[in-house]
Amino acid sequence: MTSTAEILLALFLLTNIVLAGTGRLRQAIRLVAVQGWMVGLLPILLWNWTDAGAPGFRVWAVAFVNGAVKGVALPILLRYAADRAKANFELEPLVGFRLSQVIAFAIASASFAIGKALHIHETVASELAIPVAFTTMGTGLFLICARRKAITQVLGFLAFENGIAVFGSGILLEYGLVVELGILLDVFVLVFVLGIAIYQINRTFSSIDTDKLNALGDVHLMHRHQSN
Amino acid sequence: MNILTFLLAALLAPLLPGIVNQTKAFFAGRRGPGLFRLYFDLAKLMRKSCPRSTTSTWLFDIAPSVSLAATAIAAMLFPWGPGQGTFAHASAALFFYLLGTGRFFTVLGALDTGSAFEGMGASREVQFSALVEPIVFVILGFLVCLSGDVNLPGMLGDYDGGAWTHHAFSLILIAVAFFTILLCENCRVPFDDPETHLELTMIHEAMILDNAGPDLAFILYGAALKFELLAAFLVAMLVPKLSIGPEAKTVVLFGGILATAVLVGIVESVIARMRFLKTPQVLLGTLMVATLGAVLYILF
Amino acid sequence: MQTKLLFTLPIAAVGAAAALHATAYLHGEAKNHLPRFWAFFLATLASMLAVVYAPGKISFLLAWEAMGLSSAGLVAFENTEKTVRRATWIYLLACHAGACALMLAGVFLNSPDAFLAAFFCAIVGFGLKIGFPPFHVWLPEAHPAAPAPASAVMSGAMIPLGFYGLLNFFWPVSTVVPYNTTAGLTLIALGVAGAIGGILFALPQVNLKKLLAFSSVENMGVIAMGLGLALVANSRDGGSLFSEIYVLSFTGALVHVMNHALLKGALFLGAGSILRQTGTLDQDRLGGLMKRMPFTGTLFTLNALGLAGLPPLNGFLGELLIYTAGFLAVRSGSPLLVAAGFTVLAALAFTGGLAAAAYCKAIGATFLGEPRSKAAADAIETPKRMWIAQLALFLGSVAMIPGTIFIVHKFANGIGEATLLTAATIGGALVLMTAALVGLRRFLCPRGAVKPQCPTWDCGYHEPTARMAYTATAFTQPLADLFAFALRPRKHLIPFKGHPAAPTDAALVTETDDRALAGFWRPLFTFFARAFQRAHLLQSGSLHLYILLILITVVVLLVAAFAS
Amino acid sequence: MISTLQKLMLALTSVLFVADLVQSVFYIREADRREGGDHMSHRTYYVCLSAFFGAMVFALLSPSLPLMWVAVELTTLVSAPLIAYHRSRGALEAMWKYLLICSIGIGLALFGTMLVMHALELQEKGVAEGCRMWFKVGFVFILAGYGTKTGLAPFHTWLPDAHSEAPAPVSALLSGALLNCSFFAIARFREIMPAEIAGFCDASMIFFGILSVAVAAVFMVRQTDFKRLLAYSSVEHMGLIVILFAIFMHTPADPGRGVLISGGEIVGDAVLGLALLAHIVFHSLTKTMLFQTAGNLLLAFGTRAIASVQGLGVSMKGHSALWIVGVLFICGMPPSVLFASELGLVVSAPLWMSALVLALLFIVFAAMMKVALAMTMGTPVAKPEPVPGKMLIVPFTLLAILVASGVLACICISIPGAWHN
Repeated sequence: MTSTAEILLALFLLTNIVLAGTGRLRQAIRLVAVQGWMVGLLPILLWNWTDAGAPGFRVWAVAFVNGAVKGVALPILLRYAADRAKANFELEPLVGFRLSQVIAFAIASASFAIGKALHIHETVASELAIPVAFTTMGTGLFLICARRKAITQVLGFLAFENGIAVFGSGILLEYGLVVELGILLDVFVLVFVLGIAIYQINRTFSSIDTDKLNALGDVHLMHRHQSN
Repeated sequence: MNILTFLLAALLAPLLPGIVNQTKAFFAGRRGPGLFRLYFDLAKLMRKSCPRSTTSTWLFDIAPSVSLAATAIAAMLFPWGPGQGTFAHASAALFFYLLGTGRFFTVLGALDTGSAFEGMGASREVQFSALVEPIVFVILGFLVCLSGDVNLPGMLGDYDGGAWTHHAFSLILIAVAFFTILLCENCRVPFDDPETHLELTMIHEAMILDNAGPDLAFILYGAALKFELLAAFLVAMLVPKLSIGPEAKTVVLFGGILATAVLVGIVESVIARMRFLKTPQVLLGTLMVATLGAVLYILF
Repeated sequence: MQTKLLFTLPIAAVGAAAALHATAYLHGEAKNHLPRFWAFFLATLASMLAVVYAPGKISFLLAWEAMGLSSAGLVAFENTEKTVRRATWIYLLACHAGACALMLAGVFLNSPDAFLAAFFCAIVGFGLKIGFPPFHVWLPEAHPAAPAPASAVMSGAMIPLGFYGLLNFFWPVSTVVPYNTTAGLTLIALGVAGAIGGILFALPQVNLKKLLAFSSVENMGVIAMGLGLALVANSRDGGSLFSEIYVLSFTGALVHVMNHALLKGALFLGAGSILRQTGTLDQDRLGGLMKRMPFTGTLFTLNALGLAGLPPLNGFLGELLIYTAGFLAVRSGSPLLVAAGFTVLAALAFTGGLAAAAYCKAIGATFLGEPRSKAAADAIETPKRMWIAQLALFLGSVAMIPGTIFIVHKFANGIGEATLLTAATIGGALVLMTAALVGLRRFLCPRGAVKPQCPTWDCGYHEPTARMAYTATAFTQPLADLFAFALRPRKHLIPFKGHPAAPTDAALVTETDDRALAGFWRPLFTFFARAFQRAHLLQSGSLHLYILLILITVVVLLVAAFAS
Repeated sequence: MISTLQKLMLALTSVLFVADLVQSVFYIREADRREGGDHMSHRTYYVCLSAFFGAMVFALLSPSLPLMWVAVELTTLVSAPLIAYHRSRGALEAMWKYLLICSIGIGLALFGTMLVMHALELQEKGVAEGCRMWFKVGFVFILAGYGTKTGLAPFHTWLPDAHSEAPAPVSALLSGALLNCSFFAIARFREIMPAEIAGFCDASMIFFGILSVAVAAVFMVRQTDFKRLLAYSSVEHMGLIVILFAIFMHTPADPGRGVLISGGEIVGDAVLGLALLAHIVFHSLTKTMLFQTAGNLLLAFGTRAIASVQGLGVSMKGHSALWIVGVLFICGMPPSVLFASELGLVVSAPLWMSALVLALLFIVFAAMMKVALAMTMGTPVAKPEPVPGKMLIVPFTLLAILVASGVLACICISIPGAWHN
């Protein structure tokens, strides 16, 4: 059943690979915003229109809030934090962009392998949703590991969350409206808090480079304590 | 009868150093001090006073007495024959540990003076005796195997003469080991030379530098008695049950003691004192010899 | 029940004597420290009794841990000293490791076919308390660190409780005969190593309490040899001879427990008296105390004589029982038993010789000769109750002579009883004979026996000083050198100062560390500590690394999930 | 079991919250006076602290699995500012790591929740073959996700930083209450796993449990910071709790050994069940007491370096007693209840596991005792500025509770057959 949803999922996969190769902060934020829009669209596109009729209020509401929070509010928040922190526009990778892209591709392949291994039941809206979700989560986590700046890590985290959301839509999980909005709210507040944290870190360290945030290991502390 | 033989042994003891010295004199072509020299010496010493160092304490006072008492009691345990000794159930361990008590006090008495020489002698004494102990007990174990008896009177010579035909090799090894111990314990050449009169080179004599009068007499007599005891032990363990009766064995015993004294004299005449550093090595060798004797006996 | 009583007696006796001693020993301590001492002291005694009378395994374990903890409080009493801190740490580790091994032993004991595993765990667990090599490391550390009354209780009464545990949990031996040979041989091997090793290391120690601590290792080794011989004899089935060996060596071991408790307790109290009066335990700085502290000195000498296992005191009787068992074993005809018998005989004899040497040195260097320091020269006799405590313990050990005969009479008639009776009689004879000879001497030269007249003969040298006397180190140097391959003494020469013609201050210092600590445990601990420290790099502070770790673990888990 | 756990943890969390709230009143003021600098307003602090408590209660009481997720996520959000109470570099860094690592963990947990929900859905539809794999993968993510917040190695990396940088009452609450709540989440998921994959779940829990104890042991050796030491000790104890729980789930109830009955229903083996519950409760209480003591020491000495805090026995007697007894208790020396629970673990676990756990616990003991003795014994190297006596009220109260219940527990376990009731 090739549908618009599957096209969307394919595009989603593509955003991940592009995200892995992006060197610009603004572009990365924009990509994550696009992902957010797609996450918002997905429940509606995956909806079985022919059998189930028009989706109810719940689906619309979740789709709307998802798109609004992940596609609009959070990117704006991030861009604001980046501006306030006077972050450099470069992403400063620990792993090169080309290699990152290769790794993202590898993650995608592995995800499809896992998707195959899981017995996907026919109730799942789209077989593609699960591998794409895995890929997105994997890429997000990889970006957290592979990029130096604190703000990029938040970005990676957002991608990771998007992956989870894709999965949720893909397997048509129904939590109930309150829960789903609660989850969204949590993510929103989390990113908000992260943003504040970045702001404060920037103020205290005059940089949001997480390399500066490596002072609290056992090894460093030992040297510090011994020199006391 | 037993009491009589014990008294005979007690009387005989001071003769043995005389025999040794006379043998040595004979080999050296000298006339020697005479067989009964020690009797005269003892008599003389008993009349003298015993001056004592200001450093010393009561330990110094009683050390010679304890030492002699321990040796004398050990002598009482020994089955001089004929018949079983007074203490039929005296353990061989008790016998040697009594000598140990004597030594313990001799050493303390020596240390009590605070003299460097006596400390040196005491140090060597405890070193050598510690090395001798395991040899003694391996030999005792062998004797237990040989006689099947765990008590001192039974252990000594209470075995069939057949052992000599079957296990002569083991017996000779054990005898050699015990003779070595005898030399070491009694501070004879090659372990110690009582006649150098150079404090640095002596063991036993160095320990008693400060003793005089009756104390010295006790010590000298005790040393002679100990010599006799070990010689008697050696003889008694080598002589099996004799068909001609226990009286004959007593005669053999006393004859053997005298012969051992002569043998010691000969040994002292033909070899020189070795370096102290060599002693542990020799004692280790002796332990090997004794163990070998015991093992061969058990295996064959 | 009888073993319970047997192990209660030392606790009561040494505990009471140590308490009496402590009232004077702690006199100089700050007032507010005293409650701490007494709390831990009483807790130690109480928990020791609890160990003996624990009704079940878990309560035993609890009491065991409590005993370790409360005595650790005693070890840590002088809490500002650095060495004390180290000793406390080592002691606590030993206690805890022991408890862990005991827990495992208990678990093994539940499965019927794991008896031997349980036994080995118990050997480790109890061995850490008893001080089997190489688990004895805490003894020479903790004993010098603890206040003397505490060391007396710990060494005299607490250490042997390890044997109590072994007896209690592993001695229904007749039910598990097939294992007895292995168990017995293990005990003999540990006993031989402990006895010879312990006394060899005791020999060169200059710290008096360290010497006593190593000597405890030796005594525990002797007890282990006795028990091991009993087990091996028990495993050869049938025959009254075997049961006779069993009974004799077993009784000998138990009698030695008592002797060691009383005498070692008294010796530690004596060491405590010396420390209190002189401020040092360094034997090279003591000397001449027999004149200054006659009661302490005399009692120390007598107790040492007993513990060296020499007649006429009771220390000998315990060893005699084991010797007799050894003789019987040698003639038993069972090859294993013969070998075991010879080993025990030779090892016991060697240990006896070395023990005599070690105690001669301790007495000689501490009490005899001239004082080697001002502290020793100024020492005075302790308050009465300090030496009364030692006297009581000594008298207790004398009273044990009929006690020993009674015990042997009850369990082992025949050879054992007769041998023992003879030995006791001979002991009495020795005392009488000595008295007679001393009387004779007094009769022959009444003046000389009363009053010293002259300085020590020193080869014509006129002014003998304490510096010229043989030191403790020098006394044991030949033996220490002979066994240098095992002892590894560290010698360092302090070069002389001043003009070569008139050199001053030169000295040769010899220190003998515990090889098990210096050669095994410390390198082992250091190795692990270093390796662990290297692993600390994982927690270097890099957030990227942390998240990568999570990622990798999740992937591995997923693979595992799919694979299983 | 879960309902028992729930009730117990609710009570425990409340007690700890009260204890830490009271201690906060003293601590915060004293800390401000001494350290000064930039810090969060007191009002925000108390709001966050209360919200933290509320979120934990919410997590424990939440009716559904996703709601529980929301609640656990909330605990992260409201406790993060508490860690950075002092806006120092270290505190901010710790907060950042806490936020990020826990968020990732919680993200994984969300994913796991979804998988399990889907699996449950499939199970309802009767797709037995398919749902097993979903359960399995779901549990993997749950374990990794909630395991991060529980502080299981190797997901524990945030824990030493956060615990050491946070103000003492917060560290205590993090360690005593938060870790338990996350463990509760794992336990809840484990309960609904189908029987066919129970083996995999228990094996993986035991693996992470042992790994946690091992990692904690490794990092406690030569530790130079006493608050970090306590943090690693929490890792160790969460490992033990997880091991205990896994074995408990794995051991069938045997009436011969005694069973645990909850709500009229046999839920499992009595020894292990009681050991688990006791371990959770008394680890929290002991750790709270220790963290509060550590906080006082930090204020008095102005440093967390072990090398600078020596001779407490001379300079601060009360704290010295608290510290040494606390460390002994946390190491499971009697009369600590933890001794009983660890004994329960050892006697019930397979032999190899008992031996391994005992060996690791020995390393922990060695490392902790070295530090505890170094701090309490010896002569002081720095003169502390003593803290007011009222800061000792809460730790000493806790100590009294611990000793009393420990003695009681030891008496109970030493009565033969006591387990059977």
